Amino acid sequence: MSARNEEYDFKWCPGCGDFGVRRALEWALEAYDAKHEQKHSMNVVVAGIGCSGNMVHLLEGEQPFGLHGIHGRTLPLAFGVKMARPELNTVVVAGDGDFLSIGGEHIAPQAARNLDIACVIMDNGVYGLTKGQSSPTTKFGVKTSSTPHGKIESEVFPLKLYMSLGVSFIASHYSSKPKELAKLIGQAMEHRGFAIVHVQSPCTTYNDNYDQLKGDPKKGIAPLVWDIPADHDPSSHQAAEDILNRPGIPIGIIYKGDAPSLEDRQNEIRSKVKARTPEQLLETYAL
Amino acid sequence: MSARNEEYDFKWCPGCGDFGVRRALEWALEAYDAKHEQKHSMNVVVAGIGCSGNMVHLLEGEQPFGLHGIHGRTLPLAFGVKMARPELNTVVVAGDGDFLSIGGEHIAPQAARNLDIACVIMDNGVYGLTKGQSSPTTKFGVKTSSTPHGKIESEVFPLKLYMSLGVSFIASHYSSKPKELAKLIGQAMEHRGFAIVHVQSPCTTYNDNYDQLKGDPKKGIAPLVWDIPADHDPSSHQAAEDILNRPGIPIGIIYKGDAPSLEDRQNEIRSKVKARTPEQLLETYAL
Amino acid sequence: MQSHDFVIRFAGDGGQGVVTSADAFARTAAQVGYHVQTFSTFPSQILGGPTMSQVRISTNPVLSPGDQVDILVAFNEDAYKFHSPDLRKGGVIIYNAEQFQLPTGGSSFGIKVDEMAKTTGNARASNMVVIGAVAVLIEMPLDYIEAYVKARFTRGRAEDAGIIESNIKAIRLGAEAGKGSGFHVGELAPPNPPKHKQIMITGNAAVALGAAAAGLEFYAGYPISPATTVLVWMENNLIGKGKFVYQVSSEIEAIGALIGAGFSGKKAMTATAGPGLSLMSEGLGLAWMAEIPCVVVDVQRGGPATGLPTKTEQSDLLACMHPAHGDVKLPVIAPGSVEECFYAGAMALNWAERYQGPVIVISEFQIAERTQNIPRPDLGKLAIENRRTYSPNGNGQQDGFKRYSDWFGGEEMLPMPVPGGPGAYVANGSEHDEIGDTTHLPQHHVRLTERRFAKVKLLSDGAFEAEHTDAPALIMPWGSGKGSGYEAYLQLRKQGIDVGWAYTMFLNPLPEKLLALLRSKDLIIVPELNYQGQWSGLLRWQNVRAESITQFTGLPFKTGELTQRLAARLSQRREAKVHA
Amino acid sequence: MQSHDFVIRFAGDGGQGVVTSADAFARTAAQVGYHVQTFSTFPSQILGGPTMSQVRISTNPVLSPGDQVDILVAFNEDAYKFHSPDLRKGGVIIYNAEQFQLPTGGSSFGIKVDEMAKTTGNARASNMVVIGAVAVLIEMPLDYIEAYVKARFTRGRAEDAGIIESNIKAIRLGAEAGKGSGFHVGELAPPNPPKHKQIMITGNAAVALGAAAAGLEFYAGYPISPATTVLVWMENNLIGKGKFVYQVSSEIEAIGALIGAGFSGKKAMTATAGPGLSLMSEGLGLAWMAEIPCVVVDVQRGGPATGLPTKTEQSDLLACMHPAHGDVKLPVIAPGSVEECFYAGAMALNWAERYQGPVIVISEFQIAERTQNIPRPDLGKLAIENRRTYSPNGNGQQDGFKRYSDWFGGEEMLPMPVPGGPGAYVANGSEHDEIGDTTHLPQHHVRLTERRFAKVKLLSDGAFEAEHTDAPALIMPWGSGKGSGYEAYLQLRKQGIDVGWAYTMFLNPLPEKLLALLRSKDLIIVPELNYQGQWSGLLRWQNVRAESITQFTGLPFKTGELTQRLAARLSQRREAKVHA
Ligand SMILES: Cc1ncc(C[n+]2csc(CCOP(=O)(O)OP(=O)(O)O)c2C)c(N)n1
Ligand SMILES: Cc1ncc(C[n+]2csc(CCOP(=O)(O)OP(=O)(O)O)c2C)c(N)n1
Ligand code: SF4
Ligand code: SF4
Ligand SMILES: [Mg+2]
Ligand SMILES: [Mg+2]
Repeated sequence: MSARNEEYDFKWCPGCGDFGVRRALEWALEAYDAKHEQKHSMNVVVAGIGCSGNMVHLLEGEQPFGLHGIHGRTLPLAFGVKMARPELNTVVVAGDGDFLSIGGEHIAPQAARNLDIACVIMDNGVYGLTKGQSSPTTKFGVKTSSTPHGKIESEVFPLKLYMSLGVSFIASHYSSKPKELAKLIGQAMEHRGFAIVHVQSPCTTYNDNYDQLKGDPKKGIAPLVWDIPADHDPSSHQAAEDILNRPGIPIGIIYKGDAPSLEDRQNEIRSKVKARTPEQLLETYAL
Repeated sequence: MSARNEEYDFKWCPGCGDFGVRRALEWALEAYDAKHEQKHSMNVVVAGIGCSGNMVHLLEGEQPFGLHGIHGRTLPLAFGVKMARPELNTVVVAGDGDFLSIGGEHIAPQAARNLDIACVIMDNGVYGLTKGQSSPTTKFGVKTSSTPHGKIESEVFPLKLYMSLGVSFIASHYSSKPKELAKLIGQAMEHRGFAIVHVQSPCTTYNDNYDQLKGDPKKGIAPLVWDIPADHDPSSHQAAEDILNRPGIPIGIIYKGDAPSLEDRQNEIRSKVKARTPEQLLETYAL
Repeated sequence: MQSHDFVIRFAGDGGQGVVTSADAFARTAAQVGYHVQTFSTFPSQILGGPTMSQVRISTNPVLSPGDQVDILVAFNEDAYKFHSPDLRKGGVIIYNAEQFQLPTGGSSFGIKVDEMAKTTGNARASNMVVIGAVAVLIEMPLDYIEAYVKARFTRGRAEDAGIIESNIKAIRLGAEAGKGSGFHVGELAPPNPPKHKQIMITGNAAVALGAAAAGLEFYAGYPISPATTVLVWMENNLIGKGKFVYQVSSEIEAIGALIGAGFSGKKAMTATAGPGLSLMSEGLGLAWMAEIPCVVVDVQRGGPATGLPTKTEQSDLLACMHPAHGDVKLPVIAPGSVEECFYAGAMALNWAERYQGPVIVISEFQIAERTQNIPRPDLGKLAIENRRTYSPNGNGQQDGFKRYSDWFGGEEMLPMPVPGGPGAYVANGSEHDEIGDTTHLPQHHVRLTERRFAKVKLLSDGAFEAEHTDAPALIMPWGSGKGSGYEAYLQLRKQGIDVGWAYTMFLNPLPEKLLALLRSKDLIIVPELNYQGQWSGLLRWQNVRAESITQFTGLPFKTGELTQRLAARLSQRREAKVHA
Repeated sequence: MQSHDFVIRFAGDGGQGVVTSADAFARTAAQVGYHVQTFSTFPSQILGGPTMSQVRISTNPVLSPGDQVDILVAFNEDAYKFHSPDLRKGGVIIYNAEQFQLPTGGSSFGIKVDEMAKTTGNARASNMVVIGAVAVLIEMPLDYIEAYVKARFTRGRAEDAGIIESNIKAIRLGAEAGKGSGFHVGELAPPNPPKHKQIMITGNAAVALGAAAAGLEFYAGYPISPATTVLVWMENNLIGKGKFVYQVSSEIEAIGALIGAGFSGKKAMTATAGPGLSLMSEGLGLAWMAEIPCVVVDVQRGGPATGLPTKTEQSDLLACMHPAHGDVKLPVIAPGSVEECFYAGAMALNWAERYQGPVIVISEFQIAERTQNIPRPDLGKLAIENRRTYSPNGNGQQDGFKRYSDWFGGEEMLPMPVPGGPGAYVANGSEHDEIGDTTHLPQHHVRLTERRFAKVKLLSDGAFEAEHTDAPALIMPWGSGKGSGYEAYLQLRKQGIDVGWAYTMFLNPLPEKLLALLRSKDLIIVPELNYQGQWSGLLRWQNVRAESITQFTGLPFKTGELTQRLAARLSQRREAKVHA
């Protein structure tokens, strides 16, 4: 049941990681508003289709504008929003299936343009909303309803993928520490360029890996996540690569470049080329 | 005018790099037939839409089977061909726009599966067939009909992209040495897994960069292409990365991994799981 | 007096055993020879949320989910509130007394379901408590349920006996509670078991099985409700030598893969829903243009775009028949029942091979998820059509055969060359000449456009139903409208209204004789679950005087309501005639 | 006797100056007040290949490319062979004598075009040699051409004078050769220059300009023939503050970007052709469902799939109107001339804002690439409609406004909230409630389905043409059929045949009065360039007794042929009446 709308008929399962991500996103948006002295309606949340995408309806408190479209197309939509109205704080929320499988084609172009948006990806290693099929981040060999004999496709390593595509801000976190996560999401929003915060957000129903992520000393499970050391230099490509080559899941900002954003590049052209009015354009066809 | 069909109404422009690639592909197919003692009709050429894709109609001599579909979808088609009939030698021919822009989404999945096909990509840094718009490999800042003020999107480095996506055989060449190229294409066909031979194939009409590629001492132009040293170990990831970090365009095999192909993985499951006949399946629903 | 037909609805929160109770009850009834059909609605969330599953049980074949509820089992208060309006007069509500209380004196009684189950030593037997109570209300012998329990839990394990015993205890406890309530809903007539063998299956499983039986070899799909279960079925069953199944990265990849496989000689299929169908638009145009056999099953859900993923609607018909730009009109088979799903799956593969092109099966949420007992198909008698593959003299060389040469009719298509065999050509999505090379010459475009449409006529010998065709007006539903439509038709006849019946699952091409019949009538009324009246519109396009009765609530037709609307429409017509 | 109408066809290999000659001749004529229209066909290859470009020049407005050729300029032998059958009796062929020779005595003469050009010192003046020769054959004053040359090459550079001089020399040399040939094709009547100002423009540029004039702010496109020129136009001209243009990675990205921009308050457009339209299927459904203003221009080429990229056809109509699964029916504007392209571009943006949803402009290869002189649009008088943006009291806070509340008619839409302003909501592709949250409740789906269709009626006040509407049958072409259709209509009237005329570029929704008129008639004949007769089918769907006359060669209608086919159809009808 959504805070804004009692009738809303989707609920996350108890314990779903997306609850924590929601809290973090709410905090990050609030902080952004405060810092930039902007109205909350200056935020646009573009959501994918999946349990994760339902985020846009479940945010509590004052509502931002939302765009909840079709499966896999958050980035084209966000591209349209941002380049139409660069002043809007544009945030994508999507799942691993939405963002990396059917929507996978859209990452490279936005990275190449350095579109100034922040993406919060909720990775649960599974298709939650369609009830448990394998996703690109499902591990090799894992059995799911659509891989009853084990997955035979190598898994995607999203952070490495973002890095190789030239995404200009790459961060990684997990859903259990919403305060820290909120800070990271805030930094992604501040970053002038294409920013992705990739969040491990466990699916308690189809792929409950809380124990693996956080570790459980009682069960003898070592945690997968580890904090990126404070002395890491995120502006260094090489340092970022090194982080990504270590096992487990690094927590924090992995990379932060400073290429001009698409809007900057666009403005440079605008400053050089003289625009013509429709009347002037019409005149060029005069007989 | 095609050798098989005088009425065929597409011709490459004089000097187009695709002529050389055609010759190389013809030789490679012939050699493959001979080596595997197979009929020429065991080859299927899946072509993209572009000047490059017209290759499938312009091959001389005995004809392989061809599939000339829609823009950007060579890989889904080839996936269908290969997994339907693993015994077919399946070759993709496509341009930089077809393969990397509209079709870009399909590379990662095939890499993750290690689909056993060979792709010959004709990169001319431009959309030839639609008359000269920018493509993903068009360099930053270059003016084309669709970037009259200069391209403002970073260019894609295809070889690095393939590497990061886990393509298991990556080679690079250019169109002016069809004999060498034929050998590379042959090796790609022999490779059991996803193989890409990325060919610089200049568009003499919209992006004539023969001089830059080969160099022209008279004009003081240093060649872009350089031969990969004979002692390069293509099975080494690191060695491959090193090659790709050097400037210019390396010629030869950059990487060759040995992961099992999708068919191998599939066969492993087949050997473990008992198949049921339709009658047996029907029986599971018996009342 | 005995009753021949009951509707039992189980409703509550997902996870309270709603669906398992309905399923157990349906199987119990089916096993002793009743006819059953289930209908369920789910929320779009994953765990919990308001869920209902109803079982219609009858001594005769069941055609529709049933309008009114005889017994409502309410697992929580919300369910009670939401569903009690559907209870018929004289119906009874059984509620979970651990969750809420209703005042006595009404037509309801409470059972502490879970508590009772626990006393059997098997907390999971609560659905048997419920079923026991339901059974006594309609005088269904408890033996039936016990037989089901025995069959269900005899799995050759040590614990079988214990589980069976506790379940039987639960049945009896429930029955006692039912008896104790003093309520009585009716007396279920004894079953009238059909002579033929039966299977119990959902629509989606039936489509999948039909396709498998017709020789399906290649499946590529992407998950989407309500088609995902077809993918899962295939992943589990389409295995073995020469077969391939895969979850691909998108529907665009799926249709591409089908075309590659169909081109290579394999029988290939995918199943999707509206959003996936839309993404396949360009690929379907290619399959049509290049003449590649393949089958796409569209399991319709509601609405445009992401729409209503867990609701039922028949609004994809236009998109299925005309999925892409250019002159394209695909063969479409629309099963109207679970049984027809099986034959639609098989026939679609046959059609694809026969006319050498893409075929659409348009199914629907309510049929896909419905469980029903149907006559067991006789695979030995199933007509399977295989591709006419080109193989002239076995020398395997190029021999001048022309894949796309003139063909303007005749009894079958010219054979199709297949890679590895002779007759190499290019399957081409650009307009082409005889060997598949691109051409822009008018004569080829004219010739091949005509060929593409002419060969669809090879499929116009489909079966159809027609009754009382001398009536001036016919009722002609399609797809899921068949069941409630036929029930309504029978009721109208009973009321003495002069109306006829026409039905086919072969929407394009329409069986030739049926089309002639339709054109000869003053009025064809099409009940359909969409806003635009898509099928009646397409019939008017074909010069049939058709009109729709539409509903677009995301729910199935109710027979009673439909009967009224049909009667009103028909009497309007009579009046108009009188005044004319 | 003077003639008022000539068709000059230039044909040869691409790169021989075919198109530049035609263009120069057309501009020459237009500048002195003739009406002109060009029509070209290209091969799909990049350089070279058989190309033709023809100019129709007339003292009256030109409606169609022209059936028969008065003068054929054949740059090579293939062109001569291919095109000479189209030469009318009494027509003359000028051929390039450097390329081939024809026997004397026929109706042809050769000129060594390039050699002559070289003698002027300007090898690039060869097209002027050709034009000079053409001019004398129809007694067109050489002044006209010289005036064109002066205007064209006066660019404020030092070399201007020399270039002008050599070109004039070339004209005279050509004229002498023409005179020397002894041939005479006719005497061109003096022009009848229109009083209004004119522009000379192609259909694609006109659409682009119309959209820009109506306030276009956002364009995202992917190259595809024959729509690429719109993208290129935008890249060059849609610049400045608040404007954005971009070549995106695919048509799927394009439609997504449009939706994002439209949602954010901008007027957004793309142009594509069939394959791109098919890829936009799912996105168009989303725009319809979420009610986002945006415009897609589909410049039709031939065939399904990749089809015939450089040929003309009208076979995307169904795909434009019903692009996606679910109940979707998009507003469609089909310009029938270059002039209408301008207004279609503008009106589409108006419509999108007025009804708050996606609008399709369906154009066509032959109109898109046609150059024509048309009345200069008066931008001051162009009606521009802007979005009703929600802004209640300026406090900018959430205030309970509901974007998707009930709306069942009325004179205008409820206002639309825009990011940054009040009334925050979720634009949702799933079915939704008033504030855009997902819901599966029947009442919302019913209410919003009705809303989505009801608001399209806000657009049904479009202009239309109707003549002789008391005739029992009307001719009603659409799109490119307008020109030749109207010429045919006039010829039929001249022949005394009782037939009327109806036309609109507003295909959905049809202007209300027009629809009533169409329904009142016995027969509406629709000439259209597709196989299925898509428009007549959609009219029959709407209870109009319509039939098509189809052609699917990839070429435009010829007026003469069309007249004959219409006459035959109409006389059939008369006979049928007599025998009835
Ligand atoms: C075109 C299309 N294909 C398929 C679907 C069905 N679908 C809805 S959500 C989803 C996957 C969701 O997985 P993910 O993005 O990982 O999100 P999660 O639910 O796990 O948060 C799919 C396949 C759809 N809505 N549209
Ligand atoms: C869906 C779709 N969009 C656009 C096109 C138009 N189109 C044809 S070829 C092409 C680009 C070709 O570029 P590339 O792949 O680099 O091939 P090249 O011609 O340079 O060899 C485009 C955009 C199309 N046919 N289909
Ligand atoms: S299915 Fe998984 S991802 Fe979806 S709501 Fe439940 S726990 Fe969360
Ligand atoms: S346009 Fe370029 S790529 Fe195309 S045929 Fe000509 S030279 Fe080759
Ligand atoms: Mg997921
Ligand atoms: Mg290219």
